[in-house]
Amino acid sequence: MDALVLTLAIPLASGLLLALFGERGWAPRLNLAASLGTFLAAALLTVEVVAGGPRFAFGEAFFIDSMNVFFVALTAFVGLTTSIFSGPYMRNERSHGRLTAARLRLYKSMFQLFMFTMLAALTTNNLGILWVAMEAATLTTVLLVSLYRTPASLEAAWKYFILCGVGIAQALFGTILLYFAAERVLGETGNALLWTHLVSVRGQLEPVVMALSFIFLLVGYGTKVGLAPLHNWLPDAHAEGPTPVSAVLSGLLLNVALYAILRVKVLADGATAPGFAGDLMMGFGLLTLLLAAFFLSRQKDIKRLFAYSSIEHMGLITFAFGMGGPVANFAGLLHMSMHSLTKSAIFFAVGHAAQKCGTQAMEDIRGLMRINPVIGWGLMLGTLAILGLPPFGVFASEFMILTHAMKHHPWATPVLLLALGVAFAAIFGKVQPMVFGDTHARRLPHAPAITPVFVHLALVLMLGLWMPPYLVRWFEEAARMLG
Amino acid sequence: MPGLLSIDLLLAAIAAWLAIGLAGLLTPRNVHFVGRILFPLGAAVALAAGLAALAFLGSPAEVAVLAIGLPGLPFHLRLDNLAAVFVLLLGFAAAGISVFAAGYFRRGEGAAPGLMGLQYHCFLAAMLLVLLADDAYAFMVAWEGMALASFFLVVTDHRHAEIRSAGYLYLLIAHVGAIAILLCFGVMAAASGDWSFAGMRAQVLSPFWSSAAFLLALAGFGAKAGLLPLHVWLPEAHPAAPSPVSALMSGVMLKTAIYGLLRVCFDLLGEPLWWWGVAAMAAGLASALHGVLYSTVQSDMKRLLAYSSIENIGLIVVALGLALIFQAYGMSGLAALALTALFYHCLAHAGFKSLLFLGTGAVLHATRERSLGRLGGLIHRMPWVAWLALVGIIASAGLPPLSGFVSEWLLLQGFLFTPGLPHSWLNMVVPVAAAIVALVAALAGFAMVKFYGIIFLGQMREEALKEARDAGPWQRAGLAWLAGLTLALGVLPTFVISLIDPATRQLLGTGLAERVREHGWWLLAPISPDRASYAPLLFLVMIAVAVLLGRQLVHRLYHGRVRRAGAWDCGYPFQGPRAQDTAEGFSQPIRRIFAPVFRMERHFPAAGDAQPRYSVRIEDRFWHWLYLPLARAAEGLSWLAVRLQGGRIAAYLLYSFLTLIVLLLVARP
Amino acid sequence: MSASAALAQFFAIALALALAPLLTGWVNMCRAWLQNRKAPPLLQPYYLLHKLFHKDVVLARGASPLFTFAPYVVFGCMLLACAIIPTLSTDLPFAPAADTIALVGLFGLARLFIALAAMDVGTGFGMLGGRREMLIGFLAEPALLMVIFTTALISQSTSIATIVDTLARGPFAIYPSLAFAGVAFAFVSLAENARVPVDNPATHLELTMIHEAMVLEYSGRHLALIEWAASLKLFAYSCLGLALFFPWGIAGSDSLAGLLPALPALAAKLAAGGALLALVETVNAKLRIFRAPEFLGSAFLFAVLGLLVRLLLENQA
Amino acid sequence: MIAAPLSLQLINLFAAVILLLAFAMLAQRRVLALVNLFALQGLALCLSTLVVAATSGQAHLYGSAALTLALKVVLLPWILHRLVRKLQVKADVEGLVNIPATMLIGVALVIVAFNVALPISQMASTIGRGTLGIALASVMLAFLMMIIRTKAIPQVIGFLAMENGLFLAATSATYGMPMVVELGIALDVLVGVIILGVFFFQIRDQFDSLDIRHLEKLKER
Repeated sequence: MDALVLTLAIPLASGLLLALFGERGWAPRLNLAASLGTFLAAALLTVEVVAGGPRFAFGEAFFIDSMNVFFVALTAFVGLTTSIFSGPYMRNERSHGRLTAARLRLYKSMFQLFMFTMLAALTTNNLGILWVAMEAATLTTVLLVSLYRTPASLEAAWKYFILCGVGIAQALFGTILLYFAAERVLGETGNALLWTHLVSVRGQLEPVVMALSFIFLLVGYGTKVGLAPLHNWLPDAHAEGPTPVSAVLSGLLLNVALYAILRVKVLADGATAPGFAGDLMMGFGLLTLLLAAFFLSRQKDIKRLFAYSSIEHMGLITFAFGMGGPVANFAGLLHMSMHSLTKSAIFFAVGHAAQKCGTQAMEDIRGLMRINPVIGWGLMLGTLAILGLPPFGVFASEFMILTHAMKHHPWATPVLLLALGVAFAAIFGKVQPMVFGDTHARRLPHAPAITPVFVHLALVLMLGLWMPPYLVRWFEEAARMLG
Repeated sequence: MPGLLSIDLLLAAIAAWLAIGLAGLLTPRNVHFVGRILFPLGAAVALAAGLAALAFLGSPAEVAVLAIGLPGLPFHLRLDNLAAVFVLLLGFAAAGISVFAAGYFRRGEGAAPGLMGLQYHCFLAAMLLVLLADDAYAFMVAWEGMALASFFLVVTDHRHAEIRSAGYLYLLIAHVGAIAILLCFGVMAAASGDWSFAGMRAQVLSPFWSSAAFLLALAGFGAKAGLLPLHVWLPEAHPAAPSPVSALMSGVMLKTAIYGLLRVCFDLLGEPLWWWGVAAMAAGLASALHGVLYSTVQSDMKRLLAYSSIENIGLIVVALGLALIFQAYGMSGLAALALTALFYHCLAHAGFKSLLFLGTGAVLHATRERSLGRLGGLIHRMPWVAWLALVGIIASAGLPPLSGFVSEWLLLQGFLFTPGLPHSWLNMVVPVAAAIVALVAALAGFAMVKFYGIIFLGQMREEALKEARDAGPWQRAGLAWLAGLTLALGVLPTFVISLIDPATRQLLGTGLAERVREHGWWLLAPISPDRASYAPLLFLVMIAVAVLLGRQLVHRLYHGRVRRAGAWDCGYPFQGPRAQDTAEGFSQPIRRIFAPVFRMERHFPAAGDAQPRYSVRIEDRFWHWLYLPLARAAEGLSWLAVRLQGGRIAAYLLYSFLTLIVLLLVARP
Repeated sequence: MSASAALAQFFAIALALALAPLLTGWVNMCRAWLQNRKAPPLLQPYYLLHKLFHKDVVLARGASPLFTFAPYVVFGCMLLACAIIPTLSTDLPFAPAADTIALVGLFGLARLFIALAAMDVGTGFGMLGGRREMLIGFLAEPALLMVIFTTALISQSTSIATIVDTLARGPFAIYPSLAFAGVAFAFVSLAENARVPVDNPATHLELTMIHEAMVLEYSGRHLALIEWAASLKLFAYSCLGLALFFPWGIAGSDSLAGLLPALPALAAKLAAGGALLALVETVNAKLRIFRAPEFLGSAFLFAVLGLLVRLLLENQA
Repeated sequence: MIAAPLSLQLINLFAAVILLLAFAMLAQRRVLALVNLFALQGLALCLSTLVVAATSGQAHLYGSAALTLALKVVLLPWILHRLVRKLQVKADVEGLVNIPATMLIGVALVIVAFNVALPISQMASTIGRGTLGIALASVMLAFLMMIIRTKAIPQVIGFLAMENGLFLAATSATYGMPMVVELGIALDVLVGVIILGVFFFQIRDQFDSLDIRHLEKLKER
């Protein structure tokens, strides 16, 4: 069977199955198996695309090229590690009485459906379907955010729903405008929303319409990316949902939303004056980076802290793509993947740490190194990696972004460095006392799954020192395509 | 051996250190395996690296490219004479420190030795990689790796809050410094986009941009070296770290920052401007004076040494400034003199400061006490440590015939030529800087007398000190090695100058070696014997002869009778340990004379107080001048920023709405 | 090293050893006269040394080997200093061993050892003395170095022999800078040799002592060595001062013909200097210890002024 | 000036009605009336789509119109009615800003929207090109409504009204999106409303009210 079909069908089918039978004893194993299957199918798809080049599926409905196949692989991989992590995590939550069997069923089912929506968003060739999938991703995760049914989690979910709903509505308006512009060139054939067609005629699209359309799409999808000042839902949703959800929100959803912006940017770049889309993205990126950095120092909740850190990194990545050009795009893609891997690893470690200490309040989490050195080291190394210390891969991408900025936009470098410095001071100052020092924490009923943390960190470490040539080729191709 | 390059040997050393470190993880709690086998192995590797550098010195540069790094920018490595001098320093100092560390671990104490061994050897490997790196990325990776490894070593004993905050401060300032260094590289490479050092060397920058690069380098490397005002981490981190680590950080890691400064100023940037030298000299003088004054008033023996390191780094940077000034005016012969002083002081400081830190480590191990107020009289219990530390303090005080004096002498000789500078302000002001250097050296003597006298001499201030035992054989060996290096550096300056000559020659095109060599190996005369000369070996021999002969003669002509009795002390009856000066009491003159320098909080007992207590707390003024205002500013900004996250969904929607409208109105394609 | 040079060197050392106590005795004598006291014999210091060498050493119980080791080192340092400073001739084999800067270092080494020895027994006075000695040291050293800089600028050398040769045998010139430097040097010498107004060698009044507080615990041969070393230091400083500021009469070669006329010149200069020192000590009162920084600070200022005068007025020459 | 064909006048009429209804919703205080206004707006939208379909001959627009009718005129108002009754929302809707001020802001928004849409409308080849500005204006008015309403249900109605505006834009400017996309959008809206319904109950269980001013606890201090 076709690898793409498998990649999409496995999460969809297992999500529906789990919705029906999620309380059975085999459900956790099905969840795991589905994630594994998705990952294998995605890997197969990747191999096919790497070997055979870009291709379509279902007529022109789906389109896989070097850029999105990479995201598909990353998404499936993080999905797999998250399900590995979430097994013992959710069992512990249940043992602590925070979740019931029914909620766990909801969780597993929605998790798989969420994976489906993201994979669909990544693989579709139709910008309309992309929009539908993005909205569906919100819908699937909104119930996950409120999984605990606490007042705070309800509030977070409500804000998440409303803000992202409004954002996505603006994106729809942008999509309509895009369709409007395309229809004038491509005619009323129904192909006018297919990205492959659009990209071939992007030079003929009406600049004014495309500019408006890009603004709407940027504000719309930017809400999901967490660009300031549209980011307000993000820390709440990350902090109040279960940790596996925070991991995938931060590690995957933000990426997919940014992916959507990137696809549109390619079109806008072709139609509008050079630099229009890029300047907008750079502005948003810098503002986001700077604001998030100053938010960091006042955090008391560990997951909020790392949520703001995600915002900060999204700002940096947006800035990188805003600069454009092969180097900056390469760096942006690299940073996206490094951030997904690192941030989800951090959330895994944070989840276990919070479970151990029975709280998410940072002042009550102390001495992880003594309770469980593995979690402690995981959190410490993950934090150092996300802060951009070499030899981790985040440094490699930050190095490329900074150096490129120095060369082409020297005015921006002080801002970038200020934000990175402030973020460093804030995050490290808060993480260090959690990891070190003395503590009195309890044993967990179920041994935590720590492997994903270190698998992620090992990958990040490896990519910081050495990138496999085929990966470099992928990135380069994708970066070229982004212009 | 044909075909086998020195750089390959050094790469093998890096690999060997990493392997040794990883081997420690096999049995992390096994003190015997890690301590007695791995650390000595690490020391052997260090020695081999040092010897490889020694053999290399004077040869043409060797390059290597590793297949790791960024796509399009693999790790470029290069061993040249500048790097080799520092590799020499690293290898020789680390050899002694590792041997000492072999005897430092005890069963069931502190962190797992295996983990520490890993961090320690990664630290060594990263430092060596810093010296070999030949492109910005490799350099930054090694540089930050060095900071990280040492950070973990600093917080080894992380149960204490002050150690954690010391580690935090350390890594934060290291990171800020690294950012400045990255910017500096950015300025140098921005035009060409070539991030290898070779590319930067080929660049010709406008004065504005090269000055910017210089200032960034001074700030970035200064943060690591402990230059004012970025020095505050140093007195926190050094006491927090285990002593071998403090020794390594102070003795070797600070020098990597000096290496970086030299690399940027002389190698990558091309022709210096005269005011760079003035800037460096001002920063160096301020650091030296600040460091030495604060070191005299410390009550914690490792803090005292840490501030003394700031002082020494200050002196080194003064030498750098002098070299820059001379070089800017084309007086490269004199620049070579200043640069030789710089290299010499780097080597000397690596030796004696490591020795002293290890000495404090031995004391700490024997007494579990760091506060000078609770030590004393240890020369009776720990004669090995005490006598070897004496070598260290004489060198550290900059007194002949040991290593510290040679470099200070060379530096002062360099200053003597500044009236010849073709710049009317410089030639009057800069000689006065020499007086400050002299003041610093003399104050260093004060600090060292305090350090030694309070720890090792006098009566024991606590009963428990009677239980102290002398250092074990490993520790003695490590200390003796470093003391031997200090002595050798002190009495054989002509040899050492010939060794570092290729590095000066590489940077300036001229060196001192020829002029030095022609007057015989025992006489150091950098310009000509008429001008100035110094023969430390003669010093040593003369004093030794005077001591031995004097003793023999006195004993032969008169007698050698000795009677023991209570101390006289002008007949005062109370002679207990509490009648001695405390650490605070000893430094009272300094506090009084230099009162404006210190931020003091003193508590005096009231008249008629039944239990009078006197206390004084001294804080670094820079905390209140620079760091706290900065922290408050950041806090204020973040207070403003979080107003955005006020919790009201209506406000959030409004932000989104306004963003959209503003963009629709403002952004035009 | 020629035989005559070795001989001259040996002679210089012997001369220093022999003359140093005599100089001390002479200063004490003059001082007694000026103070209307009956003077002790000129040779009193020799009697004292002889007596002390004969006496048993009474060591404090807490004294470590460093305590007994230090007097020899201090004595050795002073002896080396006297061997380097030209007394009669500048052509000494040991002279290249140290220039003026190294000489300052040498005095510093002696100071370090005596201060450490003072702290060794662990008495209140010993510590007080050690601390004050180091205080005087760090105040005096920069001033001394500035003096040396000024003289070194004139002769383009820090080597004492060259300085003396330039000043004594070069074309005659008036150096205003030397006047400043000379005053500064005089101040520093007073402080370094534990003289009034900084210290009083003749007192054991507890709170005012510096040097005496350090050597309180010494007795017998150790005290003798210390006292001898103090005399040597005074001698060395006097000769250094004479060499830098009144170099006339010092021989340029080590031939007997050169040395012979130098001896009376030296004796005369030392006698005059000693008398002057006694006068200074008589007409001044001892300063409080925290006035010492002001005293030495002014020495430093004088030295810097000398340097600036040198750069401003004499550089054209 | 030539008089526009009847179909175009009709389309413009319905568009104007939609805008009027948007203003009415902005001014409406009562929840049930708000739901009714929303249903009316859906009906206008449906009619406008029918006219466009008839004029342009685009067959799938009939489907689109049917979808609108089913979803926005029947299903969603029905769900909302049920919700209001079940949740017993009685109190009047309170706004953060008073009604006249709201209307003034609304007028300003309309001006902005028309100006933004002006260059686009000029190049549109479709019959209802003038309606693009109206569509944008209704989207913005709905947005404004979401901002100023403090209760959950009106906020959701604002959200849905926004979708109406978007649909208007889709039909009038472009003869509708491809069918598969429209189906997807409709599905999303439907699921969204269902999830919101679930939410209302959860919120009411937790806070005993649907006042979203209870939902202001998560913030930075």
